[in-house]
Order: sequence, then structure tokens, then C-alpha cells
Amino acid sequence: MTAAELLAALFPSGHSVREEGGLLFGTGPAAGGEVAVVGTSGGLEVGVESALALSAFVLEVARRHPGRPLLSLLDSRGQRMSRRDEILGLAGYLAHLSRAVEVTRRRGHRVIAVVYGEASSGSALALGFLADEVHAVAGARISVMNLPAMARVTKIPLDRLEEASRGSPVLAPGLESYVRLGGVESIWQPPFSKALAEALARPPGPDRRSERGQERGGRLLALSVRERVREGEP
Amino acid sequence: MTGPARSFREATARRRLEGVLDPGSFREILGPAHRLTSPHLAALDLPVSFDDGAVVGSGLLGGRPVLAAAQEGGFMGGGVGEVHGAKLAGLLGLAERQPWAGVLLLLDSGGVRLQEANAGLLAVSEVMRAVLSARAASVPVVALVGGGWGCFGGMGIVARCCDAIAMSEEGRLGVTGPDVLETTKGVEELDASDRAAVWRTYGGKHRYLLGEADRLIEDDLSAFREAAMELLSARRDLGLEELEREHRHLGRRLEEFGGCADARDVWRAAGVEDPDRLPGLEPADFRAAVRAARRGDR
Amino acid sequence: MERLSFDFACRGDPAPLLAPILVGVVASGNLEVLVEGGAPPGRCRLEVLTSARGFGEIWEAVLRDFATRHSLSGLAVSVNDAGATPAVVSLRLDQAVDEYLRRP
Amino acid sequence: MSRRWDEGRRRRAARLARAAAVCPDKWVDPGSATALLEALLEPGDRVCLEGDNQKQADFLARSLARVDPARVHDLHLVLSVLALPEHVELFERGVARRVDFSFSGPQAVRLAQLAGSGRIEIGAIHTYLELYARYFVDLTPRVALVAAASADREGNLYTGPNTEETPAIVEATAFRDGVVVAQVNERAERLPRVDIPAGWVDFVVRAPTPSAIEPLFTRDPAQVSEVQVLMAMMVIRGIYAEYGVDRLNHGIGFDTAAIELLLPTYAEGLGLRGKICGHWALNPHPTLIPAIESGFVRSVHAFGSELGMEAYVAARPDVFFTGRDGSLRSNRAFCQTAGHYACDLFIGSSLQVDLEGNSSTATRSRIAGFGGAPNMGADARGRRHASPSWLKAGREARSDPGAVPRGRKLVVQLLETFREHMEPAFVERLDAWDLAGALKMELPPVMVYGDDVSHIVTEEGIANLLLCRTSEERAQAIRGVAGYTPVGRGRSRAAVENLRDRGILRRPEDLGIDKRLATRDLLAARSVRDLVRWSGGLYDPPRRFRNW
Repeated sequence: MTAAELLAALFPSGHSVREEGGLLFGTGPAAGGEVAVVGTSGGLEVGVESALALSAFVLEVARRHPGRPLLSLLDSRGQRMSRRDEILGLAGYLAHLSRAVEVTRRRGHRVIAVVYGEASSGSALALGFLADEVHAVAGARISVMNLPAMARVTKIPLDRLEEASRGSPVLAPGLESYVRLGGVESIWQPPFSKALAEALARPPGPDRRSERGQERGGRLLALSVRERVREGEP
Repeated sequence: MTGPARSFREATARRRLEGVLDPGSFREILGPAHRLTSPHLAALDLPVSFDDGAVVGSGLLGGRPVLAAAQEGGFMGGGVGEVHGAKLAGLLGLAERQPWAGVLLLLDSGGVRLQEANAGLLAVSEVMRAVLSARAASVPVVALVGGGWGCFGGMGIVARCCDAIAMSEEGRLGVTGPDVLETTKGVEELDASDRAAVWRTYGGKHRYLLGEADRLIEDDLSAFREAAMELLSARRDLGLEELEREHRHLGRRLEEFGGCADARDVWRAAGVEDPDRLPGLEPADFRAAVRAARRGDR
Repeated sequence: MERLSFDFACRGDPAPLLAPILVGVVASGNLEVLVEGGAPPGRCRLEVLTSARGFGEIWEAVLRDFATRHSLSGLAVSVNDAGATPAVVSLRLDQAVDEYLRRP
Repeated sequence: MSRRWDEGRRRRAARLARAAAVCPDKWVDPGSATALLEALLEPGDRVCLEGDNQKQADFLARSLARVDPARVHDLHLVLSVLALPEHVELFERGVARRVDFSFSGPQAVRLAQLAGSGRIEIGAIHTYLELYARYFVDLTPRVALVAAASADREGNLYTGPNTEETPAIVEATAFRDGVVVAQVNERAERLPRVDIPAGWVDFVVRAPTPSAIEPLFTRDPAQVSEVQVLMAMMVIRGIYAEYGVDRLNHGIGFDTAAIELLLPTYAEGLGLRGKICGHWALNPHPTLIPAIESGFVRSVHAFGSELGMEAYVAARPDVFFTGRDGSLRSNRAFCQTAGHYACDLFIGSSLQVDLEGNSSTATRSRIAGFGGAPNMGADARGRRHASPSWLKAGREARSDPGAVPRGRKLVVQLLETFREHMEPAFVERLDAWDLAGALKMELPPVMVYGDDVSHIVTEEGIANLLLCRTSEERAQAIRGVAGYTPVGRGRSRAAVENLRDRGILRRPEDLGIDKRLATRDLLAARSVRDLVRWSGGLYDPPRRFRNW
């Protein structure tokens, strides 16, 4: 699904979202008023400039439009991999974006993310996964790394990885895995405008992804370990 | 002369915690006897560790009660898996429940543990949110980076989400690590075996000069301990004004150094005389040499 | 991975029941050793999970010598091994027991 | 009928006449190097292509690999280290057919394959000294292709710190009517010093890139293990202190690096400064810096140099042999001689040791060769001067108190009982036998013969083979330090206890060593950065060894 198709489905009555060099900025109308839209398109790999531009938009929403919900739309293959980005401190730019989203949320903005293309690594962490709720549309792809590359890096034979990934949401790349692990709340069904309205209507809450992972049988330890540590169990 | 008495880099995660906290004060939470090993590694017929490479607990730092976590870089490169990440996130959750003086994160990690890829990515995300949540609850979170694996991938972002970072010159911080960069973009982008270039790009000195690391210290447990004590008192407000200030800082960095292809060019552009001598300087001399050029407190 | 279990008879008074100790790291060619009290008096239980298959006899010999060197009565020793040589295994076992018993 | 006595000179003149057509001047254009070699060489010629342990005449090797095999073929290559891909290429292209060498390093596997398929004839595998010796007897080169740092207009050569074996090769070639071609990194108006006079050199070519040199002797202290620290403690206490070893050579490896790094700490604590490790036949190991700085080391003569050590060596002329220009003067032939005759101890590691104490680095699929270790790791039967260490070892080795007194060199094998991946280091039968069988070699390639070995040190203890009186005793002593290997587990407990009572076998506790102290904290330097600090910033390590 392209950004334009998604936007048209989200905002059937029209929107003002611009797509510039793989970045999405703008607003669209929703039930309770305007929604700020920020995101990436075309699988954009997020480097220092894009991260700063995304942060600028998010901070602007927080400063100028108190309470306006933030919708982040994600199609990104990950962070941009280059020596220049690392020299300039990409970790800091992505962390800045993360903090911007977090502070916006804490100032009372609802934050919803929708993965409509790819999502991976650095950009997923900084933009998408910080939302109150992460949703996806059918056909979206979320992964850390494809299996052949994983086989090379881990030196585990590919056939063994393929076998292990069968039925294992922990290893198998793809959307279904993230749903089972609790990382993706739901896969939206059309009409998306309705799905968006419902998401915006729900009250915000703490990070419930490990609960979801437990309920859906994808992550059987994360929740209990987290809770036991939070209780300070010796 | 001899080397530093107690190297942070050489110590295991447990020894690092013992060396940074007040002697004998560390109390481990959910320790190794619980045998919370990774089922995902076992499924791949790989060795497991009783603590899954993450040691978490409480202790005293200069008499003040703190929480602390240390990643064991020796085990799976400090990679974050389901249990490992849940321990870190749980500790940060505990931070919000009592009046702790802060949380120390002794990070030593290549990022997501690939053998638990999806669960690892989510775990890193949960740790990130837990760091920001603790900070929002006014609990300072300080990252100490000086292990052999450095701090890469999502954990590099986590480190920069903290209030402050102390690094040794041997410490490294980044998102895409040198090996991944070389593998995906070719040796022309970065020769991972050229360690001088690797440290110029990711090392503590460069990070300090850019203002990303708040302290640049010796590879010594006592130095990390002192830095941690100071930085706990240097809490940063996680608010809009602070972020807007940071935004200007990051914007200026791109204007000033966006055209630099190598960290040496950054140093020169920042006004360092004779940048080639920076890598050879000891931390104290280095700090003095870059006092004027350092792109200040973020 | 291969799992090996041993249960040796040990002389001497049973070791005190103290907090468990973990020594070492599961890195290539290395291992971690967890020492806990609470095994039956007169016995020492050892559990090994190793990535190097087919060395059960060597493990038995190394662990038997270890049990002879120390009074391990009442101790449970658990090992996660990533292909350590007997030299490293012996060194780590000695460190772990030493640390368990010599705590303040 | 009068015989002509100057065939060699005539052939040399003919070669030079052919070459003059291509290169009228002593300085050769790099683009003409291959043409020069085609003009100089004749089929079947014996050619020495300088390939030292470190320095490589790589440009000339590349130029030789490009000659037309129709014109130049069936060469007999003599060189000490067959390390470059171009060396192997010469045989694959038929330019060369036969080789006499010493060490093959990175090409060990390809060499075994070529030898197995008959594409290469191996004359013999030598030790360094043997090979240099044969340059002066029956393997004298017709043409030598050597490498130097710089040359002046006349063709005087400056080798820089890596003189290595250039003098030996040029001496053998130039004084027996051979032709000497040198590649240099640069042409200089004035040389810092003359290492080879112009009169011995026929052609000089400036290589487009400097000759390759690898930092083969740099060991990062960060990689020294606790077990290696333990073994180093045993060596210092049980051998160096015991015999008062003051003149020695160390093989290369982390085991011996650990010893070097323990001198300023552990040995200092035992009060051994001034008593042990004063004089060395050794490359400038960076790990020796702390021992030099703390006053252990009085002199070092070097086989070759080491990258990054230039400024440090130049600043320590009281320790190292240096030229008037201040830089190191190394000489592999002399240093090998020094190691053989003037050192009381050699210590090195090995891959395999059998029950007679024979050691080998050969495996079935590799022809690694010998290098210089056997020159050092052999009793010098021609030695006549005495030293306390040599006399004591001799006394221990003598079973008949009435025999004529003579000394013994200490030859120590230092190795862990298991290598990586649980490969046992102690074996009933060396893999060298299989290699010899597969390649129809006349001898299995043994690095150090058992009857030359005085001690074997493992993490289990020290076996003093000098004190063993029968082959059965020797075998039990070796089993006694072989730990949990099949060889070790085949020991007789009673026999081993008896050997221990007699001091033939000594465990760490017998030496008064507390194993718990065997940690990396004992190392004088734990990183390359520490070495730089010890050197006062003079050591400039290659980039790959840095983490700053």
C-alpha cells in the first residue's frame, strides 16, 4: 500500500498531508478534530536530516496544537546506514525523535502508529514503536533482518533457521509474528477511517505490549520477568 | 607504571556493578539461581546463561539508594533478547515505584539479539519506553558505556534517551556498528578492521566532543563510579523547552559538520588545532585540548 | 547442546547455605559456574550444559578431580559451557567454590 | 687443453648484455621490470626472490609472475618464506618448477595442494640458517631479487630497520657472479646509512608501492588468557628463576607474550630483576616494552623489525642494535646464530607433542615449514662457552657422574593441553607422519626433536625431561603434564606421583604458585594502549591494533 492510498483511506473527505522526499507531514480530519500526521514513505531509511525534520514536526505539534492527536505512518526499511550518519551521531537524532514523541504523548496527545509498508530497526524504534498503540495494515512487513542475512551474521545454517522460525513468532519475519508478540495491537480492516476513530477514542495507558504478547502466546516470559523484577524479587 | 588498577572494560557485568556501587551494597534482583534462561536460544541448540546476560538489582552509590543494571557483553555480545530486555524494562519500572536516587545502566551491547530477533526488537522498544517513563517520573537514568562491545543498534538509541552518558575512550556508541556497516555498504564505507577509523567514528572521544557524551573518562571502575555520582545529580528535564533547546543544538551540528566525511574533519571544523593528535591523548589531556571546541552541554 | 549430570559422594562437613554465587561468562571458550548450597550432606551434585558434544568422559574426570580438591559436601554446581578447555573449566570451578566459601 | 675458469663471469656478462638492451641504466623504469627479468633469466635458473619473514620483494615477485613462460620457465626458486599469492602463481604458470624454502605461512594450504598434484617440486624444507648456509654451498642464486627501503643514484641500498636477510642473499649472489636486482620504496639523494654497497647491486627499481611488511610480532595483551598467565608464572618461577636464565629467545605467541608482560610485575616481585632475562635474541616485540622500561632488559638483537616500534627502538639505543642513523639494524642470519649459540634458553609453543617430546606444527593439509624455531630450539652441540644455566642443565641431564662434563641448552615447549575446539595438544602420533606419507617426504616435519627438549610446560605443571633416565620415564613425565587429553589420562598415577616426588614433575602448588593469583591483573599491560603508555608515546601501533 502506498502512502497516498493509505491517506485516502484514512481521510476519505480529504487531508493536507504532503509527501516530500519520503517524509509525510500534515493534518487530516477525524471525529474529534484535526489529527497531525507524520511519517515516512517509500521505505525511507531515516538518517540524521530526516530524523531532525520528523522531530521538528512533532515538536511543532506539541508547541502549537495542544492535545492534537499524532498519527505516525511508517514505511521505512530502518535507519540510514552510513559512516556520515554515524559520525554525526544518528543515535542522538533518533533518540531526540523518540523523546519528542514521548513528550508529546505526556502533554496529552494521543499517539497512534500505523505500519503500512516496512518497519525495521532504528526508525521503527524511534517513530513507530513509541506510540500508545501500534497497528498495521495487511501486507505490511516488520522485521529485524531477513533470514539469509541472519544466517550469515549468526553463523547458524539457513535451513536450521528456517526450520526454527516455522511456528516461532520470535524468529519469523513478518507482521503476524509481531501481532503474536504483542508489538502490533491489531491489523486494521477497512474502513481505516473507522479503525482510526476507534483507536483515537480509546483512553491512553501504559505500555501493554508484553501483556498482549502473553495473551497471544507469542512471548511467554517477558511479562512475568518484567513484573517479578518490578516487584524487586530477590 | 602499570595499567589502570581496575579496568571497566575487562570486568564482567557483575564485577562492574561491584566496582561502580558502594562496596558490598549490590543486591541482585531475580538472580541467576532462578535460571531464567532463554528458551529461544535453547530451541536453536545454543548455549544459555543463567542471567540471560543481564544483571539487575539495587545498591548504594555514595550512600544514596540506586537501581543498576549491567549487560554482559561476553554473552551473545550483550544482545537483547526477551528475558534480558524484560529484566532491564522491569528494573526501570521499579524505579518509578520508590524514591530512588536514579538508575544506572551499564550498557555493553550490539543491540538486538538476532537469535531472538522480533522479541529482541520489541524488548529494546520496551526498554526505551521504560527509560523515558522513568525520566518522566523524575528518576534520573544514567548510561555508562565502556564495555568491549560498545553500545549499538537500538541500545545506542536507548543510551541517548537517558539523562546523561559517561564513556571511556574505549567505549563506542552508534546505531549501525562497524561490522554491519562494512557488510552492508562495503569496505569503502568503513573498513571495520581499521580500528583507528572505527574509534574515530564511534569512540568516546568523538562522542564527547560532539556533546553526546557528558563525561569522557579513564577505563577505570573508580572513574565510572565518580562520573555516575556526578551525573545522577545532573538530571535533565524531559520537557518541551529542553527538547527545543536540544533540537537547535542538533540542527546546528548538521549545519556545522554536515559536510564532514570523517570525524577528523569534524574536529578540525570544530576548531581543534592539530586534530590528528586527539586519538593519542589521555582523557584528561584530551578534555583540556577540546575544552573550547567541544559542542557543549546539550 | 549436551546435558550431563553427576552426583559424587563427598567427605567433610556440609557447606553452609549461603546466597548463590555466579562466576564466569558464557562466551566462546568460556563458561559460567553457579554454586548453590542445599544439596544433601555427603553429596555434591553437578549439572553441565555444554555446546561441545561427546566429551562426557573428560567432564567426569575434570569434575571428579575438582570434587577431590575441595570439600563440596552439600553443594550444587551448575555449569553453562561454551566450549571451554579443561584448563579453563578447572580454573573457573576453583574460583567459584572459593568465592562461595570465602565470602565475608 | 686448458680449461676455462670464468664460465660464471661470462654468463653474467651475457645476462647483463641482454639486459642492457632493455635497461641501459642501473635505475630501471618500473614498467620495464618484467622485460628486464625476461632478459636476465634463463630457463632452469636458480632465483632467489627475497621473501623474508616480514619484508617481501613483492613488486619484483609480481613482475616475475608476469614473464612469458615460453621464455622463462622451470626456474628453481630459493626463498625463505613463501608467503605471497604471486609465489604460488609462479608454479601455477610454469615459470618456476622447483622450490627450496623454509616457511610457507599463509600459502601453506595451496602449497600442499600444488605439491600433491605434482605442479611443484619441493627440494627441501629448511630452517632459516640451513637455507642461508646452502646459499653458500649448493643453492647459490644466479639472480637475486631483493627489497630495500631506499637507494641513492649509485645504487647503494638502505634497508631501514628490516634488514632481515638481504645481506645474506646479496653476499651469496654478488660474490659468485650472480645478478642482484633490488626494489626500493624510494630514491634518495643521501641515504641515512648504507646497508648494501652499490658495487654489489646491478639494478634498482622503484616499486610503485612500498614493499609489504606485516606486523607479525605484535600480540595484543587484551587477548592473553588467565591460563596463559598461570603458565607464565610457572615458567618464571620454575625455569627462569631456577636456572638463572639471562640470555634467551622467545617464540611468538600469546603464551610467551604473557611471560614478557609478567616480568615487571610477578618476576619483579620475586626479586628477579637483574638476574633473569637480560639479553635477548628477539624481534622488537611490543610486549617487551614494559620489561625494557622496568630495567629487566639489557640488550636485544633482532631478526627483523616490527611495525610501529621504529621510534621506540630509535630512542633506546642502549638496548637495541642501531645504525648511525639511529634506526634499528636487524639481521636474520646473525640473530639466528645468536639464538643458537649465545642463548641459554628457547621457549616456544607448538601444535602437537608426542610421547617422545617431538613437536610439530604440521597438519595433514598444510605444509607450514619450519622458519627459525629449530635453530633456536636445539641444543647447540658446537657450543663451548659455559654459563650457570647451561651448566646446571647439563648436570641434570648427565646420568653418568663420571662422564665428561658438558652443558645443555634449555629448550622449553609451552602449550595448553587442549587447543581451541578441544583438540588435544598431546598425541600418540604426530600428524606430521601423515603429511610426510601423503607427500612422500623423506622425513616427517618435526619442529623440535624430543631429545632437544628440556622442559614441557602446560597448565598442569612442568615436566623436566633432563632428569628422566629412561624413555618410559620420559613418556610418563609427558603424560603427567598432558592433563585430560587421552595421552594424559593414559598415565600411571603411581609413576606420576613418583616423578613428582623426584621433582621431575612439578605442579603449580609445588612451585609455590597460588593459582588464584593467576589473573590478568598481573599483566604489566592489558591493552595495546597500555603498551603505548609504557613507551611514553613512542610506540605507534598499526591501526588494526588500536581501540582509540
